[in-house]
Amino acid sequence: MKQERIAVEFAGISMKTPVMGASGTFGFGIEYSDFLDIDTIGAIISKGITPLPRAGNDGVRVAETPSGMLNCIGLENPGVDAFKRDILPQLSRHDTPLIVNISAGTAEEYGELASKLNVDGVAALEVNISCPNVKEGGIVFGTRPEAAADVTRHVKDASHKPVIVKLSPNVTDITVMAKAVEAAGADAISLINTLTGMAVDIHTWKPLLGNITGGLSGPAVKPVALRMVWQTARAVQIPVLGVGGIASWQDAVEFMLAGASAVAVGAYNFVNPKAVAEIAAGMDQYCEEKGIGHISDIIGKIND
Amino acid sequence: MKQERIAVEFAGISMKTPVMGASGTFGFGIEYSDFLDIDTIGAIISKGITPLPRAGNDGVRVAETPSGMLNCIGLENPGVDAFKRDILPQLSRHDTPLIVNISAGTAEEYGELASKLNVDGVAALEVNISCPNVKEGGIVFGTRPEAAADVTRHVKDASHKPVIVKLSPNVTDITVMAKAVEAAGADAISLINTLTGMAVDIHTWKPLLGNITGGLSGPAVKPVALRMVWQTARAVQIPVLGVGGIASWQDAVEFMLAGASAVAVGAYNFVNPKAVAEIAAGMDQYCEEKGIGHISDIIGKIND
Amino acid sequence: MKQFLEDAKIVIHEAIIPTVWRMVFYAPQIAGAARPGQFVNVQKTGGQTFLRRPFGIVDADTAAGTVTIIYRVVGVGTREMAGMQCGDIISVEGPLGKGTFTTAPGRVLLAGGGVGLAPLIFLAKQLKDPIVLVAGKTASETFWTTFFESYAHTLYVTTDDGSRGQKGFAVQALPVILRENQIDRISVCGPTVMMRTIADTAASYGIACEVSMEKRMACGIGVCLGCTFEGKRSGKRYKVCSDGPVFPAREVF
Amino acid sequence: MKQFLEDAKIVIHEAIIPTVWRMVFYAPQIAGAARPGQFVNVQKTGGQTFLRRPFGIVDADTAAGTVTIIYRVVGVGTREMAGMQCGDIISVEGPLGKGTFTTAPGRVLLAGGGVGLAPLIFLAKQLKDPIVLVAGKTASETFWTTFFESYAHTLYVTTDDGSRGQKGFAVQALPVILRENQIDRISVCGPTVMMRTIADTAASYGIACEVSMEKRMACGIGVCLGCTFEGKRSGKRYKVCSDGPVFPAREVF
Ligand SMILES: Cc1cc2nc3c(=O)[nH]c(=O)nc-3n(C[C@H](O)[C@H](O)[C@H](O)COP(=O)(O)OP(=O)(O)OC[C@H]3O[C@@H](n4cnc5c(N)ncnc54)[C@H](O)[C@@H]3O)c2cc1C
Ligand SMILES: Cc1cc2nc3c(=O)[nH]c(=O)nc-3n(C[C@H](O)[C@H](O)[C@H](O)COP(=O)(O)OP(=O)(O)OC[C@H]3O[C@@H](n4cnc5c(N)ncnc54)[C@H](O)[C@@H]3O)c2cc1C
Ligand SMILES: Cc1cc2nc3c(=O)[nH]c(=O)nc-3n(C[C@H](O)[C@H](O)[C@H](O)COP(=O)(O)O)c2cc1C
Ligand SMILES: Cc1cc2nc3c(=O)[nH]c(=O)nc-3n(C[C@H](O)[C@H](O)[C@H](O)COP(=O)(O)O)c2cc1C
Ligand code: FES
Ligand code: FES
Repeated sequence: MKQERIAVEFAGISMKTPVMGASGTFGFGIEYSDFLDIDTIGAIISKGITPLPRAGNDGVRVAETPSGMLNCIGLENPGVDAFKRDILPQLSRHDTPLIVNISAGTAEEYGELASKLNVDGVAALEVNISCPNVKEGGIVFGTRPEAAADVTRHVKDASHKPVIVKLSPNVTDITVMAKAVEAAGADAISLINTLTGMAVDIHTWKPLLGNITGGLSGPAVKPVALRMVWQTARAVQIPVLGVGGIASWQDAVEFMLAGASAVAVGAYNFVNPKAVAEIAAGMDQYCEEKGIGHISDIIGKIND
Repeated sequence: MKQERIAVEFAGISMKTPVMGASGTFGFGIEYSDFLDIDTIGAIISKGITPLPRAGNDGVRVAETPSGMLNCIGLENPGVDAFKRDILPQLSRHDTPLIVNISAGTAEEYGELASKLNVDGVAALEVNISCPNVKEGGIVFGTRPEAAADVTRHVKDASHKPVIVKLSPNVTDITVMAKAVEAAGADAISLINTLTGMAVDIHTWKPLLGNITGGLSGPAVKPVALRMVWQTARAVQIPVLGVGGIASWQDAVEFMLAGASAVAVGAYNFVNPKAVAEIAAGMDQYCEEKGIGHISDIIGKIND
Repeated sequence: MKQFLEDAKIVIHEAIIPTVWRMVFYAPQIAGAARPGQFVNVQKTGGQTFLRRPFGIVDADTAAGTVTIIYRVVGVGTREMAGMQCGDIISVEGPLGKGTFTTAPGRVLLAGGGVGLAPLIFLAKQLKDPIVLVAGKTASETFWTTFFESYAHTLYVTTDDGSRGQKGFAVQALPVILRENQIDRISVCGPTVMMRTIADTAASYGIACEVSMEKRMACGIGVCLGCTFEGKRSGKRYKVCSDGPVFPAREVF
Repeated sequence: MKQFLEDAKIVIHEAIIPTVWRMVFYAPQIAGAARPGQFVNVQKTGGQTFLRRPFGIVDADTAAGTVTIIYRVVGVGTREMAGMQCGDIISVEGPLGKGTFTTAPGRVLLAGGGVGLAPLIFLAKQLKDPIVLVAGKTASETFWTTFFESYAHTLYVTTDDGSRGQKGFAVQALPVILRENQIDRISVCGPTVMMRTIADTAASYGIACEVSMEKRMACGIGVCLGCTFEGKRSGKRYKVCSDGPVFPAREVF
């Protein structure tokens, strides 16, 4: 593998490959160290971190769906202080950028959380304004352009790190949201988070998930994610991180052609824990075979 | 099969089963007559009919996706006059309700189209305000509550038939749309139409579909459809026709528990042309085994 | 023309060359109804595909109740099929297509390239002494001749690289074939460019020509409108799957 | 505790009773590392499931490089598995779980019901003369005893309907077992109600008890947080897949 051919800079962060582990599906990276060399991947995007510890939702939290899955974890996490104290030091041995995914209840709290993460070992922030599985905040920030812009501004003001804002696909027009957070100063956009879905147990007549609804992800949603990345990439100037249903290097190439500057793999990590590394290797091979000098040369090159 | 156990009335139309063939996937019903007895199914929902003939979109129109498919047919149809002249007479031999799916460019045209369909042989209208594959109208009507209400009013004023309004899932809040068309007089709501998606050919660097984007349907979208049916059924008083990814009687039962008063099968007809009949039979069997007196007894009975 | 859905047991499954397979399955209703030019829509149930896959009928043995297809492995569905074993069950819908090949008497030229030759085998069997033109990129892609040997009056072969038969494209063999034989009608199935060039030549000679079309399909039975096109002469909208797949060349090119 | 991903060839696959299957596959790295209580996450590639499916390790033969699981056919994934043949390849991730059964010396009671007995077989093999309690609904569900015969000091059986062994639930057999044996420790795996009642009884007798938990899982390696719960005593958040699946009973009930 000619690493330099697929090394990229995304939102100012240098990465060895354009393939990252998506938030909530990649732990803090170290969990995968038996399956791949985490020093050779693009970046680790952490599970969503909140100002205070959260226990998450009760009841069943994951369910399989055709070519995908639903989850309603509800942002279980130890809170930012425990994260900095217990987890961050473990990661400092690694030479791979850590992007911390953050969520909070108000724009002010987002800002305070961001300022607590102005520390070594944090390469960037991914601002989750789109978690469908928590009651407070999530929906409003993720679906109202003014609220999204407000959160973005608070984080930008508080943070010394590049700020990636993660958008929800559960909106009528993704470009409205994208332009709002761009105008508010976001350094990059990532999308998509999960589509809100549901499942019913026909034996018990109860919702299958403890939280009734959950977030749909996996290959099932790829066509929707790809369309939104394509729409967004042509609507904004800042780079786009493509997420949603990626399960092969071919999928990753589709996202980059559609306009993504880098990609992240989510639910498919559960199926193939080596996916993040194997997809990068496949992209490198694709460059080789197609005579592409650098993977960045294909970004947005869809001939539409 | 104890037909009476699963016979339903939907939007004032008597049906032998709660399972219909969805618009654009069931032709005019007769195409399936080698595979099932179309006199025994719930209803036939026709391909979208427009005021004038339409040739539809150029290029590739269908593509497979994980557990689903994309289409960008673009409402190819012979126009309402040819429909009445050439197709409707062929269907009159059958004893199954025909619901005519209609699309037009303006609210006024929707009204005119509806008035042309005040004829024998048409059991109801399904108003498609949500086709993602045509430029004019579609998007605006399907995503703006006032525009959707306006179309609904025009159709209601012009039509003597029950009016079912079909909603797009590509919106932030489906209940806003549902309430708007209910207030405007809709007799029922059907959902979901397709989610807008896309695919890229990584060899040619071109969009796979002639129209670049297309509508995603099939089992992949079922969790989203089910969630929207559940949200809508509790937001409005009028009955809901559940559509989206149904491929088994279990799926159909999930939709009814979530609040659908009847269901329609779309893309899965292409996989199993007997699906509409087999799913109804499975629901009947479910009633038998569960000791459910009538299928309607389960509508909205989800224990959430 | 009745259509059926059968769970068919695979009785023969062999690689002709590593990328092209021949599958024979027991589907007596489809076998009994099939006509040259028609196709089947198949699916390995429980596999990774969602839609069925269309393949031309290569043979239908009414007595044995079997149907034969020949397919090239190109993607996920055909790869999955190639992994199936004799005795496995494949779901088959067919015979599909009302636009079939003409089987009326006459001296007919069958011209095909690649897997386009598959449906012509069934047609050859039902005609008297057809002339057959097998076109391929290279010699190893002309194994098709073995399937025509017992039916063809004369067999012509062209290869792009000249490794077997006449060097060049199928259309370049036409002048010779038309000189050496009294051709009443041409039936073509192959890549679009081949069909178009042969159709043009046929037109210039005033010979009737029919072509078998291929388009991406979702339903295969005329309901999804995924496969339509506008007839060049009539302006009529056709569905490849149900009005075709065989059409008069002048409606297509 | 290293984890591996192996494409494992199935070497034995048999139905013990029509709904319960035993599968042995060649996965030498996993076999070499496996400890009682751990599980594997398997998938038939190219099938209809998206997520992997977790199954307790029933045996790991380091010399032969094989791992055994016993599974009940309950849904789409296990149905798909039951259709696999010897020689087929199954993708296996494991051994998973850092919370394993205690194998320290002592007189241990292993109590299990249904497929919960599967991981106890591996534990029985590594203990000296364990006492084993097999609980089932009815006699035909107590075939598990054959797997314990060569390891168990004494085998007790209960069935809900009394068709074999003592009539009643597992917990009802405890007083007798505890009277007849000097039990130091209890390891339980089975339905929640069984685990809870046994844990309660163990507590009342002051006997240490550990339980093997089951929760819906997506990742199996501690990253998705689909399987967490709050420890009853410690208030600590645990992941069943990576902190367990075996926990001290007092943290669970
Ligand atoms: C009427 C008809 C008859 C055919 N007869 C034969 C035959 O006898 N032998 C043979 O080898 N092939 C034949 N084909 C082409 C064959 O259907 C495709 O090669 C096959 O569907 C590819 O499936 P896949 O999953 O391997 O490829 P993928 O590329 O993974 O398929 C993805 C999707 O695209 C569609 N698709 C891909 N290639 C084609 C194509 N060339 N034409 C139409 N749809 C395509 C598939 O059906 C599927 O929906 C025929 C096609 C049509 C329309
Ligand atoms: C740590 C652990 C060890 C297990 N060991 C065994 C064993 O040794 N033998 C055995 O027969 N079973 C065992 N199970 C249960 C086994 O995983 C399920 O029966 C199996 O996943 C069902 O898959 P399915 O596709 O057939 O069912 P479906 O109902 O179609 O599966 C749908 C989804 O629900 C999940 N699911 C369904 N039932 C269960 C369940 N009981 N527990 C957890 N997830 C479930 C599936 O994994 C899948 O994600 C174990 C479960 C866990 C968590
Ligand atoms: C179990 C699970 C947990 C997730 N947790 C988070 C989270 O904490 N923060 C976040 O921004 N996204 C979260 N996501 C969303 C993913 O990062 C990703 O955007 C989404 O799953 C789509 O990608 P995929 O289809 O590849 O999974 C989670 C997804 C899953 C499946
Ligand atoms: C090929 C195709 C054509 C369709 N055409 C129409 C149409 O003309 N009018 C309409 O309202 N919906 C149309 N639909 C949408 C379906 O009726 C249905 O709402 C959608 O496909 C979701 O259901 P499914 O997942 O079961 O396919 C079409 C869907 C497909 C796949
Ligand atoms: S493939 Fe559906 S109409 Fe031809
Ligand atoms: S299953 Fe993912 S954390 Fe346990």
